[in-house]
Amino acid sequence: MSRECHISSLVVHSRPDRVASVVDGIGAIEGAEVHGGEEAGKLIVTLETETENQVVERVNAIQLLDGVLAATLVFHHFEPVPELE
Amino acid sequence: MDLTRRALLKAQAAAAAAAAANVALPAKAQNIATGEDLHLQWSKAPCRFCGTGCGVMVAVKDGRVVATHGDMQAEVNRGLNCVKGYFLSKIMYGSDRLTQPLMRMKNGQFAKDGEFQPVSWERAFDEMASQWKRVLKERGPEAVGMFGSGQWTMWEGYAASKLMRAGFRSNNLDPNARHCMASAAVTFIRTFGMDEPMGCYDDFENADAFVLWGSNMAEMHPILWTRVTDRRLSHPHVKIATLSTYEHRTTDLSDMTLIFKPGSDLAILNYIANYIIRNGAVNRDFVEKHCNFRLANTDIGYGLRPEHVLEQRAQHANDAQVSQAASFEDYAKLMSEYTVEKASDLSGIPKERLEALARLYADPKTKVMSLWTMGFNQHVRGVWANHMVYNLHLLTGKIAEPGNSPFSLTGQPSACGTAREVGTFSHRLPADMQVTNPEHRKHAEEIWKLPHGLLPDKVGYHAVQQDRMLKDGKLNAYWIMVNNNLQTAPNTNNETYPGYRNPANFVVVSDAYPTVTAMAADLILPAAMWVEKEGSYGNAERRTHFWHQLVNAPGEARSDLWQLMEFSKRFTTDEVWPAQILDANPDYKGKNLFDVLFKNGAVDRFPLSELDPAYENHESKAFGFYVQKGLFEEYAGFGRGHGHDYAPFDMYHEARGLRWPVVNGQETRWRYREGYDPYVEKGSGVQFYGNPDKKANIMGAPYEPPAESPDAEYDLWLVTGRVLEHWHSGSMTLRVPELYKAFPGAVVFMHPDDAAKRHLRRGQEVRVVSRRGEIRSRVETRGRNRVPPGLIFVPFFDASQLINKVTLDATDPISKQTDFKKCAVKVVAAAMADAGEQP
Amino acid sequence: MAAGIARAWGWFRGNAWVKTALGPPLYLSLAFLTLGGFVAGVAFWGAFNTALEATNTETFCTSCHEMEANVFEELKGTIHFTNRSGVRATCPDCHVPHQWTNKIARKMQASKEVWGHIFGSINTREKFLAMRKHLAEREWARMKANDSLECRNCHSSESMDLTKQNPRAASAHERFLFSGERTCIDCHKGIAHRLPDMSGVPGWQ
Amino acid sequence: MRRSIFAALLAFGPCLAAGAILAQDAPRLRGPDPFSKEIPAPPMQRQVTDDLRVMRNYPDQPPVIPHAIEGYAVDLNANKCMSCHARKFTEQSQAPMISVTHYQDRAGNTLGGLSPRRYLCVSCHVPQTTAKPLVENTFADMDALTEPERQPARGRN
Repeated sequence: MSRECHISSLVVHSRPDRVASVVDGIGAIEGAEVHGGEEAGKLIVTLETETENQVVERVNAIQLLDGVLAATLVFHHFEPVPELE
Repeated sequence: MDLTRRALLKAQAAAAAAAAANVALPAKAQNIATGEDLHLQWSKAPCRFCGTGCGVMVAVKDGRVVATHGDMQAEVNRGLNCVKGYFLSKIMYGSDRLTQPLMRMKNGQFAKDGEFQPVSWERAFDEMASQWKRVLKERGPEAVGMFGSGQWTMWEGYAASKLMRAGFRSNNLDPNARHCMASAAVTFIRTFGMDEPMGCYDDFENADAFVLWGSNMAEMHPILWTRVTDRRLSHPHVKIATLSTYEHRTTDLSDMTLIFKPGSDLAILNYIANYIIRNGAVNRDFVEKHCNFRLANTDIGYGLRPEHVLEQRAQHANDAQVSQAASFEDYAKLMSEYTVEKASDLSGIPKERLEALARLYADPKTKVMSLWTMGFNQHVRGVWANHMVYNLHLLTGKIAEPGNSPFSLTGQPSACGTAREVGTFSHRLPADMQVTNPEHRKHAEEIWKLPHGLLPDKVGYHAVQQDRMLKDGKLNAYWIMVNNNLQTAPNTNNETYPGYRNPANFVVVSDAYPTVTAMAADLILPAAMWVEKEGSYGNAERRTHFWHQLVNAPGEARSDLWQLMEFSKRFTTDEVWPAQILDANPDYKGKNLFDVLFKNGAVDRFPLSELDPAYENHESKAFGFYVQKGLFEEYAGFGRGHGHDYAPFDMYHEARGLRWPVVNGQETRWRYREGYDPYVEKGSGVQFYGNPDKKANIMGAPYEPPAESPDAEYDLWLVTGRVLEHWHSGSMTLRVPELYKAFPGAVVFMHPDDAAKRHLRRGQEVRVVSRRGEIRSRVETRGRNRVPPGLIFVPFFDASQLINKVTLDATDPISKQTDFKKCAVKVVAAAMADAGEQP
Repeated sequence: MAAGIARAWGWFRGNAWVKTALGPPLYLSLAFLTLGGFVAGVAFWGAFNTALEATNTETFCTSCHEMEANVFEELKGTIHFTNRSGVRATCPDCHVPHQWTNKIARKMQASKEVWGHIFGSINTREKFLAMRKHLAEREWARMKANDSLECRNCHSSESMDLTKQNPRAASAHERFLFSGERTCIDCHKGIAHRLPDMSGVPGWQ
Repeated sequence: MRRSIFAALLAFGPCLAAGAILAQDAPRLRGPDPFSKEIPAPPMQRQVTDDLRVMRNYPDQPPVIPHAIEGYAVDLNANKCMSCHARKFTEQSQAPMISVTHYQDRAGNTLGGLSPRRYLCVSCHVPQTTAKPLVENTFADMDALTEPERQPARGRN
């Protein structure tokens, strides 16, 4: 099976007082990146993974972080990765 | 996938999430990929298509719409769109967009038989104004008319209403919502004294049973159908019952499918009322406190031309709307005729299935949501059908509370907002007021700052009547906006087209694309559409939703609002108002109509500085004030404090729509119920406060047969309607390649036995012939719609297969809404016909 | 001419063999046993086959309301009813094996369907729908057991031309059908009639 | 540079369009000419069944279906689409898995399978026929606007 690249993004609602630790927690998850939204407590996070399962896993992992109220997937796109890349 | 592409996708992903969360991203995050301009500006807008009112997020880049997605924050759809909504980005970019006015000319002059030539706006309006003035002078205000739309923004409809009623003093203004929602709108007022549903979409998550009356929600309201299926599939006790004249995608997901003979829904509804009465399921307390009983005039004809034999024969063709006060016993006696046997005989549905349906309504523990659209409304007894379903909910008290909800779905994005609330029907003024009521006219004149006695008191021509009057030469200056009536009106070959080409008439069409209607006009005005202008729509659940202008219209295309207001500048009060009114009000003498109607101190109240600097606003910049805000705030003055309260203008640009009445910043989800509706007095529980006695009317009416039924020669029922992929006449969706390729042409859905009987095969070319006209189409015996023997379904989106040449122009005599669901046709092989066989 | 015939008839009746053959039934005549047995056999066999044939037609299958209003109605909208070349499948093509012994076995099973008809066990749409899963499972099991024999009467996997199939079908047939891993009915359920509740059916969710 | 070409196109567009309206015979969009004439019905179109993925116009566009779905059940009993596109069947079917967004319910919770609100696949995903578009659509996607040379030919008209 050829490799795929999955790009997805989510909005992570965080308890206002825990934003910093949530950002750290997300930073520790592979392929996850915080793009902003710290002031509003609504973090904009992108995920870069190789399978759909990983998307679900990571979303779950983020949901389980202390201080996270909800993690909502907004965007998901994937395409095959050419072998020679 | 190279790294730039990855970064690009990530930037898009982040932008989508930021837009959904309404979070502003730091600039660097929006431009991850260096050297590339990846910035997309995302803004909210409602969908351009049906009356559901889904929210979409629209991405703009370099002045063009480049992407859309379902708005996660929109309560209606929470991120979902149907296939049409997902392709909104492409509807404005058909390469044959109209970008310049086109006028029929010969030798440099307007000529009715001339060829279309591009002209300037100046030239177009000059000709149009001179035609209008000629007609007004020669024939008076009743010879001027306008056909609008439930696709107009609210302020466009409002401006049109002012221009027509106050400017030209004519009530010959009607929206295409007449073909779509009139039966529902009229019955709301007859029953509750106020238009529009008491419930809202939140009922979907609260009901135990959904009963669909002639509504194919899976195709026509796909996003609301996601809420129904969500409820059904995640709550096993929930049941869906679908009544229809054929099977379709909605019946596929229904627990009960009841296929009835066209028109017999009236008998089924009355049978259920009878069942409720006989089985002691009447909520006596509720009925005594909150309901009156009335019996409708019967034998009311079919809204055909008065000389038609069916009208001559009908006893109450001229007073169809009249009803008499009655008692519960009178009503029960009328209903007692509708036994299960009779309902089963008339409808063709087995008795057990009818009883199972009746039990859903009768069981006090089952919360029922009844849903209907065109099956009820496009019905020669559409008002009665609407009444009958309210009767069931009123008899059992299952109304105006979460999950118990008779709910009229709407067809067009602003059928509620523009056609009904703003009042663009030929009999209505804003906020449910009527042109025939002197108090209402006076109130409107005061708000509009107009002389007393100016507004005309006669109900204008409704949609079908406008076509007849054009043909008869009594309506001579006619302006059509945002709709394709020559494709969508009934019996078009005989009743619509002749009027457009009648040499006595000057017909103007404003549209974005060259439609069938535009091509039959004398002057075509290029229109801006959707996010090319700032707009507002009102959806089926009373939700008012705004959007900003996001891109500029191509070429010289202009919004309908600009067209209406700019055209008004061509007139002075002396030219359009009678001398006695001007003599009595000398201040108005010699005034420009634009100044009287729009620069009246109210509409021009808000300066350009109040515009959101992030967005363009063509009309406001053209006229020098915040046009949309001024029109909306003046209009809102009609309803505030009267149960039609709107929030302040600016609030709508923030919210994902708000459901009126909005009182103290709070929207209302369930009207007439204490605890939800601020207009209901404490301690009263329920008040139908639209009526003076605060009671709703239970209206008794019988079953009466359709205007035309199949016979030996015309042996099939014809039903016409929509398909999921195309919006109405297809002028937008046929130009989106993906949507066109999904459903590229109309077909005749036919039962395989009917095809075999006529020696027809799937895909064979046939002629669909009625007493009025014919089209050529092709037989489809498979696919999404499974019709019973004796009935065919032909969608109307295809301009090359104009099924409305075949349909009958019968209307509901009360609402004047057309019946597009019941007429008699025959289907013969096209090849045989070509070989010389006479039809 | 007439006289000649009468004479010949007289000779015929007078013939000893004929006398024996047509003699009074003191005992069963030999001719009866041989000729009559043969005739009866032919008649019975003919009738049996005629009956077998008659009950093996779509007209017979759809002569009862249950079949006509449910399964046959559903068949009309499918490719097995109308298609490019007009070769269509009738009920027995898919539901009655062509080979004699299997056919007789299926016919004996069918007596249960007659029973069902007489006692009205599926005489309404609701009852039919309630029974549909049971009925469908029986057919699936039968076709699974005989390696989709009835399908293969028309659709031979050896005769398939993969270049004429769409890529998706071609690869599925290559992987699952030609390898013997699956039989037709494993994947092609619900192609001629609508499906019952598929929860719990392998490959469905 | 591109901008100026675009502006030039816009300027010329109106004249061209006006001429084209008269010259072009497009009864599929504008009706028969004259209106009262009867014209033959276009043939019914074949389904696209080549199983080739079609590029999306933008990330949130639901992909179109590159195969026939005639007779596929999507009803209370069965969902044929999911026999290939459900996560657990994608290995044997080699079909794309439904997007992870399809696992979320209306409240945003992630579910173990297809969300009931997404059950009716054909509301958003439509098969295509081989019909040729009646008129060109000039929509340009976000990439095309920045790098026109990277824009591949779209669709399979």
